[in-house]
Amino acid sequence: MNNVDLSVKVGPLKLRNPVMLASGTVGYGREISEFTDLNKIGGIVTKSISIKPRMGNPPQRIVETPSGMLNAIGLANVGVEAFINEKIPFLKKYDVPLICNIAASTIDEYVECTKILTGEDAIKAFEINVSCPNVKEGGLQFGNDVRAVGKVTEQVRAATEKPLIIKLSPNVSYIAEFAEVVKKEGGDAVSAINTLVGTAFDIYSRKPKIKNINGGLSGPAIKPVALAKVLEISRNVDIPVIGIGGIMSWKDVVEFMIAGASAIQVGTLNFIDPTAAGRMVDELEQYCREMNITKISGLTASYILDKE
Amino acid sequence: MNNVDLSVKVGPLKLRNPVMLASGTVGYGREISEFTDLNKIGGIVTKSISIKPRMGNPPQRIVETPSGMLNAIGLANVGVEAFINEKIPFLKKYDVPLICNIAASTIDEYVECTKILTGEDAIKAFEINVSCPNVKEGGLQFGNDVRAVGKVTEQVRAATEKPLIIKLSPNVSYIAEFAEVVKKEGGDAVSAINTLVGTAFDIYSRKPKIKNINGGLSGPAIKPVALAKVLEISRNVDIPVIGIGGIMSWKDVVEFMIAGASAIQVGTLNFIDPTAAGRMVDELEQYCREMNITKISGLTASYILDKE
Amino acid sequence: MIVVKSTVINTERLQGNIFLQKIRSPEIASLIKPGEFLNIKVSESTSPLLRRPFSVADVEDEFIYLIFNVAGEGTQLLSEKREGELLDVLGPLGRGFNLNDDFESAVLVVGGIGAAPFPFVTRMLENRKKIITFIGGRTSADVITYGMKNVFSATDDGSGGFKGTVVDLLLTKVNEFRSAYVKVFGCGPTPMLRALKEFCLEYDLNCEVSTECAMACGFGICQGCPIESTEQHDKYLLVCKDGPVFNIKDIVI
Amino acid sequence: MIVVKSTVINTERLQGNIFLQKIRSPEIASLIKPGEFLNIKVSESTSPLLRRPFSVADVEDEFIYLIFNVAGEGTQLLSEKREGELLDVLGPLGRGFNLNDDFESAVLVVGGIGAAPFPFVTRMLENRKKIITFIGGRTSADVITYGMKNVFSATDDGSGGFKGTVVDLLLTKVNEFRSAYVKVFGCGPTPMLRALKEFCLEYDLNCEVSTECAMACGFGICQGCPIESTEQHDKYLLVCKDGPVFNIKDIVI
Ligand SMILES: Cc1cc2nc3c(=O)[nH]c(=O)nc-3n(C[C@H](O)[C@H](O)[C@H](O)COP(=O)(O)OP(=O)(O)OC[C@H]3O[C@@H](n4cnc5c(N)ncnc54)[C@H](O)[C@@H]3O)c2cc1C
Ligand SMILES: Cc1cc2nc3c(=O)[nH]c(=O)nc-3n(C[C@H](O)[C@H](O)[C@H](O)COP(=O)(O)OP(=O)(O)OC[C@H]3O[C@@H](n4cnc5c(N)ncnc54)[C@H](O)[C@@H]3O)c2cc1C
Ligand SMILES: Cc1cc2nc3c(=O)[nH]c(=O)nc-3n(C[C@H](O)[C@H](O)[C@H](O)COP(=O)(O)O)c2cc1C
Ligand SMILES: Cc1cc2nc3c(=O)[nH]c(=O)nc-3n(C[C@H](O)[C@H](O)[C@H](O)COP(=O)(O)O)c2cc1C
Ligand code: FES
Ligand code: FES
Repeated sequence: MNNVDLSVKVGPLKLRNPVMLASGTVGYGREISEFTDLNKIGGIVTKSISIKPRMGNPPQRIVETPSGMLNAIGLANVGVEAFINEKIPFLKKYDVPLICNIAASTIDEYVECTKILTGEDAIKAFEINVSCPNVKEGGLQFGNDVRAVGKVTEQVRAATEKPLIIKLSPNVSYIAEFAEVVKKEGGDAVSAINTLVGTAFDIYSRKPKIKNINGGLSGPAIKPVALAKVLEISRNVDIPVIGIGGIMSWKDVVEFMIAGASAIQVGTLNFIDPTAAGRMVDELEQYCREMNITKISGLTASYILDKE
Repeated sequence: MNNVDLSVKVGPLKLRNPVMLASGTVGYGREISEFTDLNKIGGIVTKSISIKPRMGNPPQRIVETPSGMLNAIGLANVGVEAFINEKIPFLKKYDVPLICNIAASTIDEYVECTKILTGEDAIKAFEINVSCPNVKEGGLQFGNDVRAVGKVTEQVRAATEKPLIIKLSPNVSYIAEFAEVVKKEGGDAVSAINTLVGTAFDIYSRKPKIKNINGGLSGPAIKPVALAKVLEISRNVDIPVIGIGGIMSWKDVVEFMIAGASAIQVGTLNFIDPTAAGRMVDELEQYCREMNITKISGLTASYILDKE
Repeated sequence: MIVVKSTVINTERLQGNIFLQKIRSPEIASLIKPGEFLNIKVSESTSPLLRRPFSVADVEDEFIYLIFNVAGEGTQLLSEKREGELLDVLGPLGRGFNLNDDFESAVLVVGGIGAAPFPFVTRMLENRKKIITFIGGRTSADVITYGMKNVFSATDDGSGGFKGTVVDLLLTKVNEFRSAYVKVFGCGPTPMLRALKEFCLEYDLNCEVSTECAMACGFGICQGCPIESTEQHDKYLLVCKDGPVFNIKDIVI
Repeated sequence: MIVVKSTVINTERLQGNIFLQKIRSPEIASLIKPGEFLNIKVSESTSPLLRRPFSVADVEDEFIYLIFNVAGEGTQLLSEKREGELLDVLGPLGRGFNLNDDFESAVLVVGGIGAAPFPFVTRMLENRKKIITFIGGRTSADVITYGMKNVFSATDDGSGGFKGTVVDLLLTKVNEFRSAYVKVFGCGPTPMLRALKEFCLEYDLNCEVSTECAMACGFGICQGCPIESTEQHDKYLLVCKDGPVFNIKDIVI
């Protein structure tokens, strides 16, 4: 039987396989490590970190929707300092690329956070969350404003030499515009997508089911939208894309890669089956064998479009 | 037992109840009339009509997704002439407001189509589809360009005195901007939402599952997004909203009304249960009775938001 | 066309991944004709969301039989339905086979799960017409003969009957059945239908085939199921309403 | 914490909408303690998408019992699981009751489906401590006494036992059990927990309660289940990891 090369490159970032764990869906790795061998997966993206710790939104933070869920966690996180002192040491025990996701309310904060963290050897790349819909001050505005995203990219770029990934919001008219500006300002890759803005109401109390009113929609419900965004970027901009959104099985991984993704992240699925991401690596290998694919990276943007 | 007043107003358009059938999901009414008494529902919106007949996209046009479906019908329709001669006469037999949905590739075409149709007594209102994602020439561009939507509204407004509803695309950063321009240019109401852009690939052939590549995502998967869009408009613009997106039961109708809708449209559900919309009218009445609601219109935008 | 809750009477495995299911649905059973179909909601959940179309395999009093292949989530769920469970059934749908033409012998041409509509067809014809049935499958496990008469089979791998496609087999037998009073009825995968069309054109045989297409509604409101017409070039036919049975000359396969 | 397929042994209706389910899950059964919980995927479909959390109601050798109320789609599906069907179970999760404190008598305070964890608690305590159990419900049909000892009940409508809330009932009995060696264990709806907290503060009773919150993961990775702490004001506790059982003084109810 032939060997399958599962390794992929996301710009300058090399991963042993395309399966990463998405920010906000695996905390800082500790709990998920009881289910998934972190030495096996392609990379782990930690919960969005901010300069100061954030307690996040009051409950109710989550609600289930058809084939999806809404969340408004509000970027609850331990802050940069505790992240360095308490969270990184745990992840250092594993041979897994640590991608550090950063959230902030101002460009200066993004830069400051990056500067503090860039010296940490354990961090292999930064993913900048410009698109969290649940933070009032920054989140939404940033992610929907192509100039702001350009500025963040430019300035964070100046603050680190590590691979720089910008995580894009899907709540925009043309996501490729955003990928274009990231490329122009020196970003190495984009992640697509973060959650879609959504809400739900209780029909008896007439209150939003989520305290924050709006939440971010994730899960299989959004997969078709995420795939279309990845395809849009892939067809229009020459920048590596990390595909995210509703991935539930190895088949979805292949689908995202065909649509243009160089690697992918598993999000909501971690809540439902925390063993799934690890298993996917083997299942992908199996698929490649059956399809006589020797390098999985060849799947990226291998779509065949009859019609233009 | 007290009587419940189910009637609602969508600007100048009066409906006996808020339950309408959405464009493209009931053809021109004939087939659905075998399942749903058209004399009972609030209104029927006919399939998007264009000046000339359109044969639509080649197969495959639809694919199922988790709690949703993608379609790229490509606005297959009989054209204005056959609509007037063959389709309107059938609907005239019923006591149901006929809302005529129009699609076009240019502003002139929208205007021409409206002019031809505005003389038809049977037509009680126009719904302008500026947001069909499956038509290359017009659709997407129009729906995502706030100036284009303004222009269409202005010029169609000049062509008819009948109630004018603009059906908005959800594939934009701020839908309220679009509602605002519709209001400014004299539109009477907006419908929200049309389908989200999505796609799906076959992982063996690497081809898109839908021949057109992208399709429009509908069904319960999109309900949270649709609700957030309705709420966004309701909180920011003083214009009546028709809520659409993933409605599967009377509960969803109530949820949309609470979020800001004056009336709603049932779409994909018609494919799954063509008897559902009719039944909803009774179920809504039942809910109102239980909640001691004497006028259902009081539900509109009755959300209670603790947090601003 | 009605929507009714129908009770599952029995679900049994015919062979491999093929199931035979008996459901009680008096109203539909009294109306439905060979080649017509049902659109069935197999789960109350929103996922799978859409109904699944199935040909009527046979009818007996108040009961309807389905023959189906487990292809994915929906048919998997259907195969797990036990006695007494309810199915939400929409039907009868579409246009079936015309069995009242002026023909003397019927040639049934079947590929794989395309067998589904033919037990009903066979039963309706058997006392009136001569029937010859040709059934193809990849292996002998894929050849479904349930309810069929006078069967000749073909398998791609030669594990049963003729080695080759069912249309190859037809060719070897054409002289035995060819006549002006023959009508061919076919159902199977697209490549088979394509070959069958060529065959029927060549030998000038009247032929009706049952076609498939991804469907949402099943009764003409979604426009999801177009099929190209050989006559009209400015408009598609709909598989669910104009079909699923077409004269093979009328459609582009 | 493991994820395992567990076999349903039996599902029976206890009363009204309340079901008792026995499942076989040796690994989890050997680890789980009273007050801890499981997170169960009740369907293979993507809708309902998330697991559903349930307290362990009792353990017997390799078997785990659940007591649940049909509240919506997920619990409806769970109640339909028959012998031999598999459930995807994640557990044991959370922190349970501390039954090893220095107390002599246990006062169990239960509201409605809050009964679920108490058969296990009762069994673990019955040979070591005195137990008094107070159970409340809207009507007598809502009072779940399964597996409980020495029960006093209260109903809102007076249809069974004391007429009033379970905490009202507690108040009438407080002089009978009040002592330094009493520990209170509670589970029930928020208003009950709120009243119980007031009661315990007033009479200076040590009390642990099991709380509820909408959950996605159940083991600390989603941050979906915050609960306000009385001590720390800059950070929430998590119901799934720091709880679901808390000392009633430590949380804002
Ligand atoms: C008019 C009509 C009559 C039919 N009669 C029968 C019958 O009697 N017995 C039977 O077993 N099947 C029949 N089918 C096919 C049957 O409807 C599909 O196999 C079924 O819908 C698959 O559902 P699923 O959820 O199991 O699989 P899915 O997960 O939906 O699909 C599994 C695979 O099958 C493909 N597929 C699904 N639906 C179709 C379709 N309509 N056409 C082509 N490929 C499809 C998918 O692309 C996928 O690759 C009929 C289809 C039509 C349109
Ligand atoms: C740690 C923990 C232990 C639990 N133990 C048990 C138990 O032993 N027995 C039992 O019957 N139930 C228990 N529950 C509650 C149980 O998880 C919910 O009833 C169940 O998830 C509802 O699922 P559903 O799909 O049937 O209803 P859904 O359709 O999801 O919900 C039905 C209604 O219940 C509400 N609801 C759902 N989940 C919760 C929740 N977690 N908190 C408050 N309201 C909710 C919804 O808002 C809705 O109004 C427990 C919950 C937690 C967090
Ligand atoms: C509970 C929850 C919390 C999340 N927190 C973050 C976060 O802190 N930072 C971030 O960039 N994305 C966050 N996300 C978004 C996910 O990383 C991912 O982009 C999104 O959920 C879509 O993928 P999925 O459908 O696979 O979940 C969060 C998602 C969920 C469900
Ligand atoms: C098959 C299909 C065809 C549609 N055709 C049209 C159309 O012609 N014009 C239009 O304005 N909307 C069209 N729509 C959009 C619906 O009217 C509706 O806005 C959308 O489906 C969301 O509602 P739902 O989730 O209830 O289906 C179509 C939707 C579907 C599923
Ligand atoms: S399946 Fe809807 S029109 Fe044919
Ligand atoms: S439920 Fe996910 S952290 Fe508690």
